[in-house]
Order: sequence, then structure tokens, then C-alpha cells
Amino acid sequence: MGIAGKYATLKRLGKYLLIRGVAVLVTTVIAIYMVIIIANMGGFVDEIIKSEIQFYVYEAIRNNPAYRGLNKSTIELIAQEWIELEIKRIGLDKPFVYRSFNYLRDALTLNLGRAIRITSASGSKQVRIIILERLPASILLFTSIQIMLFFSSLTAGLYLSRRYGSKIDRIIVALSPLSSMPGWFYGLFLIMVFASWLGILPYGGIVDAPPPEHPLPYALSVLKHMILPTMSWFIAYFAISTYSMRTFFLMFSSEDYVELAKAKGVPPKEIERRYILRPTLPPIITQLALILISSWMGAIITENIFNWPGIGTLIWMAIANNDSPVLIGIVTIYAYLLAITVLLLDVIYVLIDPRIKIGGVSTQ
Amino acid sequence: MVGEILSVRDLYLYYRVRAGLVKAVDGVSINLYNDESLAIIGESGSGKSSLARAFLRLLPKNVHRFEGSICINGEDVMRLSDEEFNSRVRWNKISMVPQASMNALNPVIKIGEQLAEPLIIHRNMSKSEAVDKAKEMLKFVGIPQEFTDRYPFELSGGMRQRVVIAMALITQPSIVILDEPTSALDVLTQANIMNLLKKIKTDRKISYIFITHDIALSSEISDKIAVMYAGQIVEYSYAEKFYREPQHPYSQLLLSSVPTLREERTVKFIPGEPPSLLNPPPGCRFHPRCPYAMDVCRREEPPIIHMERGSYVRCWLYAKG
Amino acid sequence: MLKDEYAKPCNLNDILCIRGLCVWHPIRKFLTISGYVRALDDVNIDLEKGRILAIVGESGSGKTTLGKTILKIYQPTKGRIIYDGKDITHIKGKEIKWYRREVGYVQQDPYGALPPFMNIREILEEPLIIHEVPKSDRITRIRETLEEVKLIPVEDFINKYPHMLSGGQQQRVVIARALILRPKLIVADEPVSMLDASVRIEILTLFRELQKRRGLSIVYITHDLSTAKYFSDKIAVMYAGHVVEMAQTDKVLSKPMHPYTQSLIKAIPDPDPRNRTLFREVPPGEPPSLLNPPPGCRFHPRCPYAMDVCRREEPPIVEVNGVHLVKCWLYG
Amino acid sequence: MRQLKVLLKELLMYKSALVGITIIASLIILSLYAVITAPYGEVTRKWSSIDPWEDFPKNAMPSWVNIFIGRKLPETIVLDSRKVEPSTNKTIIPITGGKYILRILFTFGYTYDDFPSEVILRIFSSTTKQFTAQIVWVKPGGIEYIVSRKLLRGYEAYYITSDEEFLKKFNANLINKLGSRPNYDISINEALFAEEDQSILNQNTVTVLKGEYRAIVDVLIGEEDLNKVQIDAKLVVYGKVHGIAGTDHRRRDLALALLWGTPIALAFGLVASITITFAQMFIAAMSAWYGKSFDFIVQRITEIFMVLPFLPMLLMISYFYKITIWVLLLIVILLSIFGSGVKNYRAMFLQIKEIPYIEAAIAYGTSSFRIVFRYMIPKILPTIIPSIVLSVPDFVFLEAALALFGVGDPQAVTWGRVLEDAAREAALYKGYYYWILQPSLLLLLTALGFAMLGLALDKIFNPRLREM
Repeated sequence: MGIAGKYATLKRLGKYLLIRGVAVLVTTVIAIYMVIIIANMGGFVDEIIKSEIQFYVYEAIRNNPAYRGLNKSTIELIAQEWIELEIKRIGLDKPFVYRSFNYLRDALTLNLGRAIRITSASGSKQVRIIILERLPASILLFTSIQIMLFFSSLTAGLYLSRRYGSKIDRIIVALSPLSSMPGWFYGLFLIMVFASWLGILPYGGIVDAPPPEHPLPYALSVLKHMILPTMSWFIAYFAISTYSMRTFFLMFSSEDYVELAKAKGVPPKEIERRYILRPTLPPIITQLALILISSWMGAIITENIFNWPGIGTLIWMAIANNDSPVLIGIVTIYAYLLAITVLLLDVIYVLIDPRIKIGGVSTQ
Repeated sequence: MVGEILSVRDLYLYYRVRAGLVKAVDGVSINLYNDESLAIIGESGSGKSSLARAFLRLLPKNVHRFEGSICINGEDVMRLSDEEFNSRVRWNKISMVPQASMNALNPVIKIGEQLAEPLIIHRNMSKSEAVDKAKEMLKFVGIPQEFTDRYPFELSGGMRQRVVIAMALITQPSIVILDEPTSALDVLTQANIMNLLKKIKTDRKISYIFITHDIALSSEISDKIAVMYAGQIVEYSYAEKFYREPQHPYSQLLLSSVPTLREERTVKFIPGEPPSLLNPPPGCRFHPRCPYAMDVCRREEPPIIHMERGSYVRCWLYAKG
Repeated sequence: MLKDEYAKPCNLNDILCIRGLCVWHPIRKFLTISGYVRALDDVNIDLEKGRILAIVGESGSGKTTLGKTILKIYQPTKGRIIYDGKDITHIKGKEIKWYRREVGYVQQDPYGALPPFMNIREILEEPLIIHEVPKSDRITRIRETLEEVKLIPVEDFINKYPHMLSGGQQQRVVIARALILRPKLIVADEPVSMLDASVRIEILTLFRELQKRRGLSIVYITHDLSTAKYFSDKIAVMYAGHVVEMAQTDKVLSKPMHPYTQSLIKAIPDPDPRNRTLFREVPPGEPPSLLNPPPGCRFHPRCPYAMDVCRREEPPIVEVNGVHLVKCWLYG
Repeated sequence: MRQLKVLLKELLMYKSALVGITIIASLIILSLYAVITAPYGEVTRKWSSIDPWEDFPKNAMPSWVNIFIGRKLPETIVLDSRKVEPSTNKTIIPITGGKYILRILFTFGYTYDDFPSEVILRIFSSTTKQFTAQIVWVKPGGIEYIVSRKLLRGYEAYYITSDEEFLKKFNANLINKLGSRPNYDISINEALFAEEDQSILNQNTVTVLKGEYRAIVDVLIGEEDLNKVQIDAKLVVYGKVHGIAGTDHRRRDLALALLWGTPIALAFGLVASITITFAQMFIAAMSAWYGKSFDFIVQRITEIFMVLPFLPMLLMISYFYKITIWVLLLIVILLSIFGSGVKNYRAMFLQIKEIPYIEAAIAYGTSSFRIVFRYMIPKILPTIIPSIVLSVPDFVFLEAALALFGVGDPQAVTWGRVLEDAAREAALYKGYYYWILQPSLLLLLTALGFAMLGLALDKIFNPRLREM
């Protein structure tokens, strides 16, 4: 392929990415708007806030000795004025539809604003800070769980596809019904056994209370707290993902070119690497990428079961506190991450699959 | 005659499926002298592809019985361990052009690399050396050398078929198995490929084992013919004789069912259905469809009747006494 | 670019007459059309009642597209299809339903042509249900037709599912389904190419019998000239979307006129041990892309007799000896 | 029908399928039993009220734990003077001054190895007139305690278990008798039922005194009340085990919730998975068949729904709007209809569209509608059925998870609700394992049943897996 050919490929890729980008952006915008409507209960959250302001103002007036001597109607007047001022300050005087678009604009420009009730550990009300404070915990736990799960089941799947029908293969097949139960469910049992009965591992949380001061014991304590959640996910998902990887590879290992490679005398390791893994890389990478993205959202239930201070517990806190800015913030970041990943995957496909690189970018 | 290049004795290949035992290759014997080519003719489900794959020990995972002897240049390769077989037989002595060669190339590896792979594995060549050799080979099969840098999907079906043929030849094995090498190709492309195969045969002194269901095509490159029916070879004969005087009733009917373009003759068909390899009929497997079927055919399996120069037929009609 | 429409008028007694038929498939990219695949270009065909026309060509020559256009699965871009004296090119609604009764379809892959989740009775009943044949008549019609295609005894087959039958039996079911509405014309697209040699002749013989008995007309699409020889009355040879030659079968085979037909015939082997020493003459190169067909005659890049005019202008359709049509400058 | 038979025969070749079918069948039988024996509305009402559970022990373990611990834990003993039983005896004893004593005597044998969890005496009087009552507790061997003297006025529930006054008296009595008081905080239950020798002084040695106990309620009444006033009493000695499933913190019999949770879980899981799968399939089939702008719109809607995070959305909606379980089901369905399944099915349908038999159907005049429903959908049904079966547990657990978050239907009686109560009452920390284990076990059985059947079906229906 000459320079001209490469240029043409780049141009085509650029055009394609542009169109894909626009499409992805439109879906993201619509999705975020839907979240804004739902998270504000279609404007109902406003009413809640307004009544709270009222309550707060009357309470303040009643407790303030300066107003004590005044007659009722004057107090009413002052209160009304104060309430209106307060409503205007928060911006609730405009209709919800109008504001929903403001929210949308803010969300899209990642101007995530201030939380209504939730406060970060450092005392900030900034949604950005609240989310950033929680994100590392989720990434630490779930991203590492997912990566471990993915690569261990990939290796095991490859191994089993070679030893199809063997005893260990049959064991994995037999264990795969375990996945019909979610990770958090096993979490309950593990807590029961290891925390409640045996008392050797903590019930939950991310670190001992009080946290150790030196970094090494601190890290060890965090690791200790990660054992049970990690175990629960491995019990739930290792067998099934190994099983599906193995089936996937088995399907590909009956391809004609794999058969021919065997006939040629290509050693098994090479066959696995060049003839099975390499052509199946695109779907594998897609799977990994999507898994990683969703792991940043945390696993709401598992985090709550293990009391893990990540995004998952934050989502629940935000829901339970009607804190729509936090919810919208989290979903917006998630939507953006997803959109970027989708586009990135398109580029990766072009890089790793010659059929797309040269044959023209397909839309499917 | 010069040396025997291939001698197969009582080869069996059974595999187990849920419904029972599939007797894909059931006591097959073949012999082939240097430079001779063999066509194995059979309808779908006759076990001819299983036989071809058995030569390269490409067995199904549920194999139940695999025994007999396969001597290549006098060495019984059935006795070799899997590792030895892999390093000494595959692509060294015997290589293959698989069926459906459209999908026989790895879609994400360049043609040159795939072509060079056998040299790197079996001849310990460096990659650049091997790719150079691959270029030569491409030229030999009539593809421009610069195609080494292309990917399979950039080639037409005919070109891909040439690449696969080049791959089979690159280590200069003495036997090449052609498993329906042209069945997916158009008439003109097929003729082209057959021309190429003939040219290779005369240039390189190679023995082909040509698996096909197309009787007309089988006459293109075969010195000997083996007719397979339900896992067995029912007739093993020389080409000159076979097309003029087929012995086995099945061969006769098969030949008369081929429409010809140039000569005028009536075509006939064989009534009935071919048997399944799961539970073939007792006695002669062809007896339910045979116009000459006798009592003994229904009861007993026919013996192998040897004819001149190692040809044979498996039929009671030729049994003496 | 297109030549003037082939002038010869249709004979209204013919079952099928096609004039100037074009089928161009648009290539869509991001909601715009970036080009056309010219699957069929200016195709002219005549088929007399009760005759079999073989359409012969390599893959990509447009023979299957032609069959599907006759069946009105594809809509022509241009041109006319006259069926039994009636222009059916643009019919709709009730008329199309009538036309679907008149024309039957037999496909290449018998297993794929039968819905695997229906048994034979259900499969054959479908056309009858769609065309509102009364329930009481259906089962007798199904039995009759199964007997006609020699799936006897009928009881052995009627409740089976396609996968329980052999390839030959499946193809008989496909034929039965094509016949059950009592059509006058059958389009058979490679009906035997996926069957074993011994079964092929059996199916074609059956086809021939049915055709004689019912006075059917058949469009037999194939890549195999040797079966066309046994089965057809007339052959149309297609190359890259054009019909390049059309005449009686024996004429085409004994005196092929178009260079493409000639090389096609030379390339086909007969079972003969002498083949071993024979190298066949084959035109170089490969069929052109239908997205960007070469100018002039589409065969010219591979033609041993190519002249200057072939590179410039599309050849006309020439009538040689009155009945032998050929699209080639050698005869123009 | 014949096909079904063949399928069943093939299924039974897999042991796991057999196990799965057995589990699902027993769950269905359990559901039918639940639905037949008690109507849903009645059950939810009973579950959320207090009265029906009065005579049930609090946080009692299921009876079968006796087998495992090798001791006989006490069951609940209910003695009611309003019922004619040999164990209760109501007599009127005249005393001087035109006064009478109405004596209610409860006699019961106590042979368990452990102390009861509570003792409550309820006294019912038909008027609001005030009476004096005296309650006497007689242990086997005749040790007698005047537990309490009190004034009665109408209905009176006397929680003996928390009567600190009695405890003081009892301790004082022990010092008299044994020279010292117990070296631990003896509970009233122990006081009432313990053997009164040296063993009572130590927490580790205190033992139950087995034998016949009597409780005497004496009410002083006047002559004028003799035929007018109706006074009765009910003594409940609450046990530590109850029924097959035990009870919760509100004395409710868990068996009821576990039994009724079964039909709800099955209905929720099956309806959700079947509806969602079929809806997705229809949308995908239409999208693939009609193509063009219809396809385009469906594709974009699907992408929007793929951006929306499912669980947070669901939690938000169910928290904000306090929905019932059936509305929740509807919302789960609505949120999932345009899920990623549509994309997968569409890809399958695009392939099916190219199978020759579709073209044949067009050629004999089949309408689009008929092609979609009669030719395309039946083709993928075999691959869909396993996934329907396999996804049932997902929805059962989804409901449980939502309940666990406390956003489930407050009315519904589900396994998830039981788990939520347990979690809220910190059952894990308090050691009430049965409370968590039982609903978990049912969830586990349901999940395993469907998973085993589903995977076996997958092996049968999925031709690619079948070859292997």
C-alpha cells in the first residue's frame, strides 16, 4: 500500500469516525436528558426543595428573636419575600422544562454543579469532587476484579478448548450454573462464613477503622478488605466466563484455516496465538473494553453489601437523598466514557483487523 | 516398477457420535508407486474426506478406533508419536490442499507469512529467507510476487486456491492430498487450476491423492482410481481401465450417471439412497441398490478380489467358485 | 451507454418474453448512493410454451438475478417482462398474487429452501393457505403432488421434517412445493448442483417427466453445460450481466459462436483417461466487476479475438441463421 | 406434540436437566399449594399486621435445628382459659366477706433442654372495673413464687419476662436458700425455669428444671360480679424454635413468606424473561425485515437505552415512585425491551433473511407479516428458549436486590423482603443465620433449577454446541 493508499484510508477513517461520533453524541445527549427528567422525577424534586425552603425560612423566623415582636401579616410578608429570594437564588423560579435544558447544557459541558445534600469526605459540595473521591475505590476493586476474571477465564478457556471433553473441562461445565446467582448473593454467604462465623475477615468497608498510618499496613488492610468481594465475583462468574470463552474458541478452532494450520504442523501454542486469538481479537477487545467501562460504575449491590465506599454506594446515597445533580453527574461521566470507548474501539478495529483497514470501513 | 511411495493396509477410522459409531473409514487398503496419482471418488458421506484427513492424522475429537498401517516410502507413520508425526510427516512427506480453500487462509495474516510458515517450522529458515522462498513459489503458481504483502480477502477465489496450492508445495513433499480443490470454483477457473496442477505434477514429480465427487474431473489427473462407498473402497483400478471397463456394479452405474458433453449416450441414475455410515446394511453395502444383487450379497461381506497389477474389486460377482 | 432496445417484437404465444431488462443494485454509503452493481444489463430472452430454457453462466454472470427478476423477487430497473402475453413488469396487488400462482421456484440448496421447523405437510400447505385453497382440498392436493414427485408411499414422508430426508428427497419436496399451485412456468435455479452425481440425473429425469406431463415451461439456471445438454431445449449463455448467446441447445453445443461460449465448452472435462495429458485452453483473467464493467464488449479483456471496436463499443445482438442470437462484433 | 416428546426424551439424557426439571417442578407445586391455600390479598394483609402473630415467638429458629444441635429447644406453649382443655382449670373459691376468688390454673409439662424466650400472661376482663389479681408460679417440686400482685382493669398483658421486681424477689430468695446469688445477670426466663441448686449460681451450669409447672391467676371478685364479669387468661410460654422456617423479629412465621415468595418469584422471573425476550425478538425481526428507516429508528433507540445504566435507573424509579411489584415488573420490561438483545437478535434475523426458504416464501406470495411470524421467528425460537430459561434467575434476583435496598413493594411478600428484614435487623451479626439462609436457599434452588435446565436446553438446541 502506497502513501496515497494510506492517505485514502486515513481520510475514509476520519470521515467514518466523524459520522459515528455525531451519531454517538446524539444518542448520548438524548440518554442524558432522559436521566435528567427521571432524576428530577419530572420536576417533582423541585417541589420537595421548595417546601423544604419554606420550612427552613419559617423555622428561622420563629427562632430569631428579632422578629418576635412583629404581627402575623408582617412576618408572613417577610417570609414570602425571603422564600422567593431563596428560590430565585437556587434558580427554581423558572419552569422545569426550561431548566432541564440548562441542566443538560451543564451536564454536557461537564459543569456538574453542586450536590443538594451529599457532602464529600473532605467537606466539599462539588459533584465533581464527590465523584472523584469515590471513583478510585470502585476502580481499585471492580476494575481489578474484572481484569483478573477476564484474563484468567481467557487463559482457562483457551486451555480447555484444547483439552475439550477432559475431566477439568467437565468440571467447569458442571460449575457453570453457579453463575445464575449474582456476585452479591455469594457475598452474603461469604460474609456469613468468613466474617460472622470464623471472624477472620472483615464484614465490609475498604480499610480497618482506624486506618493504619503507614502505607504498607494500610495497603495490606485494603487488600484484606478486597478478598471477600473478589471471591464472591470469582465464584459467580469464573466458571461461566471460562465456559463461554472455551465454547467461543472451540467454535473458532473448527475453522478451516485452523485445521490447515494443524495439518501444516504448526505447534499448538502458535495455533492458539496466531490462528485462534489473533482473528478473534476484535470481539475479545470489545468485551474487555465494555467490561472495564461498566466496572467504573461500580457494582451497586455488591458495594452496598460490602459497604464499599465507591461509586455504587454513592449512586444509592444519591437516590436515597433525592440528590439529582450527583446522579446526573455520574450518568453523564458514564455516558461519555461509553461514547469514547465506542469510538476508540472503532479505531482499534481498524488497527488490528486488516479486513477493515483495507476493505473499507464497514458500518456494522 | 520403482519404489512404492504409499502403501496403506487395513486402515480403520471410527468415531463416536451420540447416535452411535460412525465407520468413516472401514478397512481401506491402497498402494501407490512413485509419480503415480490417485483419485478417490465417492459421493457425499462415503468417507472419502475422512480418509484424506486420516493420512495427515487430522482426526475428529471423538475418535473411537484408528488403526492400520500407512507406509510412506516404506516407513510406517502410524507408529510415530504425535510429536514425531507433526515434525516429520506433516508437510515434510505429505501435505494437503483442503476443501473449501476459500476459508483455508487465516484472514488476518499476510499471504507471504502464511506461505512461509511451513518453511519456518519444518526447515528452520529465518522469516526473511522463507518469505523470499514464498515469493518464488507464488510466481510458480502464477501470482505476482508482491502479493506476499496482501491479505487473503484481497484475492479472488481462484487466486486464493493458487496460494493454498503453493503452500502445499513449498516444502516439496512427495505426496499432496487435494480434497475437492475446485468444487467451489467456476468452470474456467477450475480448468485453470487443473492445468496448474498438471503442470506441477510433470515439473515436480509429485504424487497427488485427489479426492472428488466429480467423476469427469477425476480423470484429469489420476493414474489410479479408488471408488469409495460407505467407508470402503469397492474398486481400485487403473485410470485407463476404469473409465472404459469399470468392474464393480456401483462404478458402472456411477459412470453411466455422468452426463457427457462430447459423446452421445443415455445417462442413468442409481435408484435408492446411499447408506448411512452409522449402520450400513449387512453383507455387501451396495446390495440394496445393486441390479445384480444375489443372496450371498445380502448375507456376507464380499471379499477383496485382486486383479492385475494390484487393482482390486470388492464384489461377489468376481468371486471364483 | 445502452444499445437501443433489441428490436424483435414479442411473440404473444410465448410463455416468457423479456426485452431490455436491467437490474441495477444501488450501493448505499451513509444514506447516499455511490454507484450501482449492474447485475443485469439489456437482457433479452424468449421462451416458447412447454419448452426448457437453460441459462448458463459462471457465478456473478447475473443468471440468478435474472431468475429472481422473473420471479419478481427483484424489481427491474428498466425493461419489460411479458408473461403469457401479459406485461407483468409493474403489476401489483391482486395481479401479483395471480402471477405468484403461475410461476414456481426451485432453489439450489434443498435444505436451505425448506423451513426446518415445519414438517413436509406444513411446508406444502403453506402456498395453499396463502392462496386460499379450501381446507378440504389441501390434503388431497398435497398427496397428489407428493405422489407426482415420487415420494411414495406418501405416509412415510408427510409427517417428516426436512432434516430426516436425504438431499434428493429434500429436492423432491422443493419441486413438489413449486408444483402445488399448478404453475405454468418454473424457475429452477441450479436445482441439482448440490446433489450427488447419481441423484442429479434422477431429479432431472423427474423434472423432465413432470414437464412433459403438465406441459410446463422451465427456466433452468445452471453453470453446468453438460446437464443443460440433457435437459434443455434452448440455451442462453450469460457473461457479466449480458446474454451473449442464445439458440437451440444442440446448436450452441455443436457450433458455439461467441468466444466465451467456445472457451466454456473447451474447459469442461468428460470422464476420459486421456484428459491426463491434456492442457485446456482457458482465457486469461477473471470476470469483470459489475460495479465498473469494462467499456465496449465486457468479454474483450479476455477474448482471444478482441478487436479495436470491441474495446470501444458494446456489440449488437446479431441473428445468425435466423435463430442463433449472438452478441459479438465478430458477427456484427 | 411429538416434537415435544422427542425433546423431553433428549433432555432427560442430561442428568443436570433432570435435576433442573425436578427443582422447577417442586417450586411450581409449592406455588400452586400457596395460591390454593391462601389468597394473595389475605396473605399480604396478614403479613403486615401484628395481631395474628401474638402467640408466635420472636426470632425463633426453625424446629429442625433440634436435629443438628442434639438438644431439644423449647416450642411455644399456649394455655388459654377460654378453651376447654385439661391443662386449664377455672374455679371459683368463696372466701369471707362475700368475696370470691376466681382462680385460673394452668398446668403444663416442660421437658425442653433450654429456657423459653419469653413468658407473657394476658388477662381478659369483660368490664373495665378494677380488680386485684395475684399471679403465682409453681415449679415442679412445689417451689412457689408469688410473681406479682396487680390491679386489673380490662385487658392486661403482663410481660413476666421483663418484671424486674420479681427478679429482685427471686434473687433475695436464692440468697436465703443457697447463701449467695447468681454470679451473673440471671434472666427471668431462667429464674422461672431453672433448677434451684448450686448449678443456678453459675451461668455455665444453670439447667432447666423439667417437670410439671403451674401458673395460678387469682382474681378477687365480689358477689355482685359473680355472674356478670367474665375473666379469662392466656399464658404463653414462647419457645426458641417454631415451625419449619422459624419466625422473624415481628413474630411472623417465615414459612408463610417463604411459601408465598415462591409463586411471586416464579411469576416475576418468568413474566419478565418471557416478555422481554419475545418483545426484543419481535422488534428485532421487524427491524431486520422492514429495514430502512424503521430499522434506523430502532437501532438508535436501542443505542440510547444502552447508554442508560439499567440498575441505577431502576433504583431511581422504584425509590422515587414507591411502586408495587407489578409496576416494577412493567418498568423492568420497558427498560429492557430495547436492550442489547435487540442488536443480537437483529444480527441473527439478518442472517435468517438470507436463507433460501424466505425467498421461496416470497415467490409463492407470502405476506411480510406472515414471513416475520411464520418463517423468521420460529427459526430462532430454539436458540431463544434456553436464553429465556437462563434469564429467569436474573429477574428473580433483581427483585430480591431491589427489596434488599428497601425499594421493593412494601406490600409484597417476597424472599427479597425477608432478606431485607434480616439485613435490617442485622441478622448476620446477631447470629440469626436461618433468617438469611432459608430465603437464600430458595433463591439458590430457583437459580440452579433454571440454570441447569437452560444449559441442557442450550446444548440440545444450539447446533454448534451440539456437535461438540
